[in-house]
Amino acid sequence: MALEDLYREVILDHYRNPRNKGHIDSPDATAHGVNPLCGDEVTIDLTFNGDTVTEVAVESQGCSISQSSASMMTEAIKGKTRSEIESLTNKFKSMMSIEEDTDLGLDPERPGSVLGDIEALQGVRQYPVRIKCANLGWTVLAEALSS
Amino acid sequence: MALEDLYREVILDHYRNPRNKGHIDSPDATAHGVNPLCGDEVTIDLTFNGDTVTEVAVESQGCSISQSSASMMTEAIKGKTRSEIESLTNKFKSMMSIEEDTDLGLDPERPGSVLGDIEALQGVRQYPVRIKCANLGWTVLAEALSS
Amino acid sequence: MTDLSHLKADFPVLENGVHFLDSGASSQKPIPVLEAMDRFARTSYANVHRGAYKLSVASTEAYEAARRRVAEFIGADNPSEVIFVRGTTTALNTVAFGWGLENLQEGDRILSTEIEHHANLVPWQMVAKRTGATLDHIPMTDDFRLDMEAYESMIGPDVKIVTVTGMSNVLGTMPPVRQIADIAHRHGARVVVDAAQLVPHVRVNVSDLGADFLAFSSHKMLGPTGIGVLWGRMDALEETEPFEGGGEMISDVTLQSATWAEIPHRFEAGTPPIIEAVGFHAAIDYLESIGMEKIFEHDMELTEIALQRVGDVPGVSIQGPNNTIDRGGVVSMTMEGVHAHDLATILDEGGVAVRAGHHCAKPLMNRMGVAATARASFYVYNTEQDIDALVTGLRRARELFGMS
Amino acid sequence: MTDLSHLKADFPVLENGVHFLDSGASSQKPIPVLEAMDRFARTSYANVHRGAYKLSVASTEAYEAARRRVAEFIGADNPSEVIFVRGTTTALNTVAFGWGLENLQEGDRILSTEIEHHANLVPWQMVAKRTGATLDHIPMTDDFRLDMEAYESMIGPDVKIVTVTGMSNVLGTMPPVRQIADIAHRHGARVVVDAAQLVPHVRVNVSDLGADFLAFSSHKMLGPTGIGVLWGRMDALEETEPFEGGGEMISDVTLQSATWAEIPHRFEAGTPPIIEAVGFHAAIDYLESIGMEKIFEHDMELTEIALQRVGDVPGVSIQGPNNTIDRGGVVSMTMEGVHAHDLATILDEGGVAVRAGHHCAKPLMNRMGVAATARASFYVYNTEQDIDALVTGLRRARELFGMS
Ligand SMILES: Cc1ncc(COP(=O)(O)O)c(C=O)c1O
Ligand SMILES: Cc1ncc(COP(=O)(O)O)c(C=O)c1O
Repeated sequence: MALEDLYREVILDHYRNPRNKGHIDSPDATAHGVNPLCGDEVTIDLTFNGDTVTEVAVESQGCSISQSSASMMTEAIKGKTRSEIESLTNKFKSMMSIEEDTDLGLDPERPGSVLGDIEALQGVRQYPVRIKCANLGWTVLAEALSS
Repeated sequence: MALEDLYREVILDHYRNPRNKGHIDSPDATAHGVNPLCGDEVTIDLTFNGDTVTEVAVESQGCSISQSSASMMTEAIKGKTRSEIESLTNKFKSMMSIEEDTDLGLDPERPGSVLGDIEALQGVRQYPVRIKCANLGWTVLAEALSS
Repeated sequence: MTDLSHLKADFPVLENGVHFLDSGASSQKPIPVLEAMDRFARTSYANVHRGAYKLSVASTEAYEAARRRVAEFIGADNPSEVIFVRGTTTALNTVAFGWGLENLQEGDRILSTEIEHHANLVPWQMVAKRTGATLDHIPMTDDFRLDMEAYESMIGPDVKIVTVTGMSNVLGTMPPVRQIADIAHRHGARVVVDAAQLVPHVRVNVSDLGADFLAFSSHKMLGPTGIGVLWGRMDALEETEPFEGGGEMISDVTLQSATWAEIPHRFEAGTPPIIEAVGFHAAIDYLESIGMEKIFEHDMELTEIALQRVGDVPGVSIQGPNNTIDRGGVVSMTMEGVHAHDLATILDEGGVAVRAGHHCAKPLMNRMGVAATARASFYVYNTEQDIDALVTGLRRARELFGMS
Repeated sequence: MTDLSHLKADFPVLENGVHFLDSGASSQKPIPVLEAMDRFARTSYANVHRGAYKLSVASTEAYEAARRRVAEFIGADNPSEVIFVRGTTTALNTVAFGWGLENLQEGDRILSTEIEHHANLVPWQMVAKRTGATLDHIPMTDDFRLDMEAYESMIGPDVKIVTVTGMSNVLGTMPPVRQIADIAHRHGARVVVDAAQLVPHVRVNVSDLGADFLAFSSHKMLGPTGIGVLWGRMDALEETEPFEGGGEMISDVTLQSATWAEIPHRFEAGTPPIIEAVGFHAAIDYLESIGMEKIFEHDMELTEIALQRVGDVPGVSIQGPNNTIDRGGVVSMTMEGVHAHDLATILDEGGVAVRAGHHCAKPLMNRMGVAATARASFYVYNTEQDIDALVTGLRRARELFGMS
C-alpha cells in the first residue's frame, strides 16, 4: 500500500537516527535552506580534499522525508568527487520528477543496488506535495557546492 | 410619458435661465456642496434681515435637475423666514422621497398652486438615481442656514 | 448534540467523502452562496457608484445592501463604518498604515501579542520601523492564554494602540477582548481586533466587543474569496488616512492634490469586489438561517469530543487549551516522533484534510517550542464522524511509524 | 464587418435587450467564466499554498495555472513576474508605495500625464508628498494626444519614474508607450503603464511594450471582480518592497522582524482571490478563443461607425481623437445645452447604458474645459445596433430639450 511505500523502514531509520548530524568547525563550503511553505530547514557543511568531499555535516529540522533524504544524501556523497555528486544529484532529481521518466535501471528485486538507501525515497513520487521535502537537502547541497 | 415628465418646460427654463445667479459680496451665510459621485456643485450666499432671507445668490454647475432645482429654490426662499424655509424644505424632501408618502395636497389640476415651480420636479421621483441631483441645492441651503 | 448534518448537501465539494477539517484556513461555499453570485452576474452586474443607468443602479443597490447586511450582522449602527476590502490581511494593513503612520511616532508603543497571525504582526513591524514606534508583545501563559497580568503591567500612556486576535488560529484561544479594550481605552489607546477566526464562529456585536477596529474575511465564513471587512468606529476611521489612492475615493482632484470622499468611500479606492459582496451577503444570510449561537454550540460540541478522543491517542499533545472555556473550534496537535507534515499526509490518505505547519504564526511556534502542528478546525458541515476519521488517521500514523 | 454577434448568447445579462456601452467601467461576464468559478468551488476549493491534502493541492494548482495563463497572455516569460492583486488600483498603489517609497527622495521627479485616471494619479501624489519628490505631468495636445515634444523636454536624469496610461478611459487615446519607455530608459527612469483599458482590448506583449510595470483588472476583460494583475519585470520587482505585510509573504518571522518570501509571494500577503483567479483564467481562454486581434478589429469597426454617426448628431462634440489612429473603442461626447447626466438618463430610457461624469479623470476634464462627458465604450458583445440605439437616444435628447 502507498503509505507503507512512503514510510519505509529505512526512511524512518534515517529520520530517527540522522547520519552525519552536526556542524563542521571550519567548513570549506556551507549553505542553509528553508522550505518557506512548510518551514523545514537544512544546513550543510562540507570539507574537500581537492575535488572530493571528505566530510559532511547536516543540521536540520522537519518532516521524516526531508530529514531522511538529507541524511541519506550525506552518506551518498561522502568520498565522492564533484562530478560524481553532480551525476548523483541528477539521478535523484529524475527519480523525484513526475514528468521525466528516465530509466535509472533500479532493480525492484535488488533494492538499493543502484542508489543505495536513497532508492527508498521512490515512494515520495506518489505524493507530489512531498517531493519538495525530499528535494530540500539536495537543493541546499547544490548551493553549498556552488558557493 | 416619463421623460417628458422629467424634463418639463419649466425645468428647462430654470436650467437655461437660472434665477438669482451669482455671488453676494458680504453674505451673512454661505455654503458650498458637491455631489461627489457626479461632480455637480452648488454655492449659496444668503443675507438676512432678522430671521428673513433678504437676498440669495447661487453659483452652480451640473445637470438640468440640480441646476433648475437650485434656481427654483432661490425663488421660493426669498423673503421667507427660517421656519418657513424649514417647512418648505421638509415639503420638498418628502416630495423627493421614495418611501414617504406624505400627502402634500398637490393639485394636478392646478400645477404650482402649492409649491410653485418646484412642483415640476415631481417627475424626478421616477428616477431615483437623479433624486440626489434635485436635493443638492437644498442640502447646501440647510448647511448655509446652520452655519 | 446539535445536528447540522442536513447542511452537508449544500456543500457539493464534500460529496466525495472528504473529512474537511481545515475551515480555519478557508471554509467551503454552500450552493446558495454560489447561486447568488451566479444569478447576480447573469442579471444585474455593472460597475457600482458610477452609472446612471438601470444595471448600474441595481448593482450599486446590491453592493450597498451587502454593506448594510454586514453592519447588521456585527451590530454596527452605521453601515458607513463597514469598509469592504480584499480580506483580513488588507484590513489590518489599512489600520496599521492608515492609522499608524498618521498617529504614531518615536516613543510611542504598539502592543500586540505573542499569539498573533503574521497578518496582525508583520504590518505593525513595518509601521514601527517607519515611525520609530516600539512594538511589544503581551506574552502567553503556559496554559495557552493571554497573560493579562503582564498586559496590565505593559500598558501605559505611551501605548497608542493595542492589537489582538479575537481567536487564535492555532490555539483556539479567545482572549478577553472586552477587558483588554476597556483597559486600553482607560489609557487612551485604540484597540484593533483580528477577528478572522472570531466573526465566522461567534456572534459578535461591535458595541459589546469594545474594539475600535475589527477585521475579518468572507472566505472563512462560507463566503467567496476576494472580499473581507474592516469595520471601524466612526471616530477611529476619521483618524485614519486612506491606504490606497484612486478612483471613487476622492471628493476632488487636481493635478497636484486630492481631497477625500466621505467614509466609507475614501477607503474603497477603485472597483470593489462587487460580485463577491453579493456572495458575502448570501453567506451571512446562510449563517443567520442556522443561527450564530447554534453554530458556536456545534463547534464547541465537536471541540469537546475532539479534545477527548484526540487527547486519548498515545503520544499526542494538544497545543492549546484542553477545555472548552473561552476557546473556539480549532484543535492543534503534535505527535511525539511524527512530524506534523507526515501526520497531514497520512490523514489525507484517509480523506481527512487538516493543515500542518506554522499556521502563519512562527513566533507562537517558537514560544511553544514546536516547529509545526497539525490543526483540525471545525465548521457547520463537520460531524462527529470527521473526528472519528481524524482519530483513526492518528492511530494509523503511529502504526506506520512503528509505535503502536 | 467582424461579426461577433453569436457571442451575445454567452452574456445572459444582455438578454433583456440592453445596449450595454459601459464596458470601459466594467465588462459583463460570459457563461463559461461563471461556470468555471462555480465548478471550481463545487469540486476543488480550499485555501492555496497551505495544505498537504488533496483539495488544497488541486486549488493551489488551479491558482498557479491562472498565473501561468496570465503570463502567457501578456508574453511574460516568467510566471513569477505576475502578481495577483485586487485590481488595477491596488497594482498601481503597490508600485507607487512599494517602489516609490524605496526609490524616491527629495529632488527626484515623477512624470505622469494630464490624461490619467485617478488611480494613476492620486497614489503618486501621496507618494510625492511622503518622499518630497516632485510630480509633473506631460500635457495633452489639442487633438487629444500626448504631447511628445513636451515629454522630451521634461525628461531628465532627475526623473526616476514615468507613469502613463496605455489607453485613456475618457479619450480612447493610446499613447506611444514603446517610444515613451525607450526615452525614459535612456534617462534611467522606470516605466509604469496603467493598462486597465489596454490589456482587455489590445494584444499586449510585455517584451515589446517596454514597460517595467503593467497594471490591469480582470473585471474589465470578461473576468470576475476582485482580481487584477501587477506585472513587473523581475529586476523592477526586486527593487520593490511589499505593499502589505501578512501571511504567505514571509520567509521567516520573529516577534520583531520578518524576511520576505520569493517573488511573487512576497507581494501576495494573505489569502488571495482564489476563485477569482480561476474565473480570470477562463476569461482569458474566452478572449483567446475569439482572438485579441479580432477583438481589437471589432472595437475599431464600431468606433469608426460611432465617430461618424454620433458626430453627425447636431450639437454633439467628440471628446477624443476623431479618427481611429492609435485609439481604442472609447467614445466620449458632450452635447451643447444638455448635460452629460441628462444624456445618460435619456439614453437609459432607450435601454442604452453609457457612463456620464468625470470618469475618475478630473484634471483631464479641467484641461478639456468640460465638467462631464457621456462615454460609450465597446466590447465583444456590442453591435452596430447598439450604436444606432445610442444615436436615436442622442436625437431624442435634443428633442426633449427643445432643440430639434
Ligand atoms: C485607465 C484606468 N485606470 C485605472 C482604472 C481603475 O481600475 P480598477 O477600478 O479596476 O482598480 C480604470 C478603471 O476604472 C481605468 O479605466
Ligand atoms: C487569525 C487570523 N488572522 C488573519 C488571517 C488572514 O486572513 P486572510 O488570509 O483572509 O487575509 C487569518 C487567516 O489565515 C487568521 O486565521
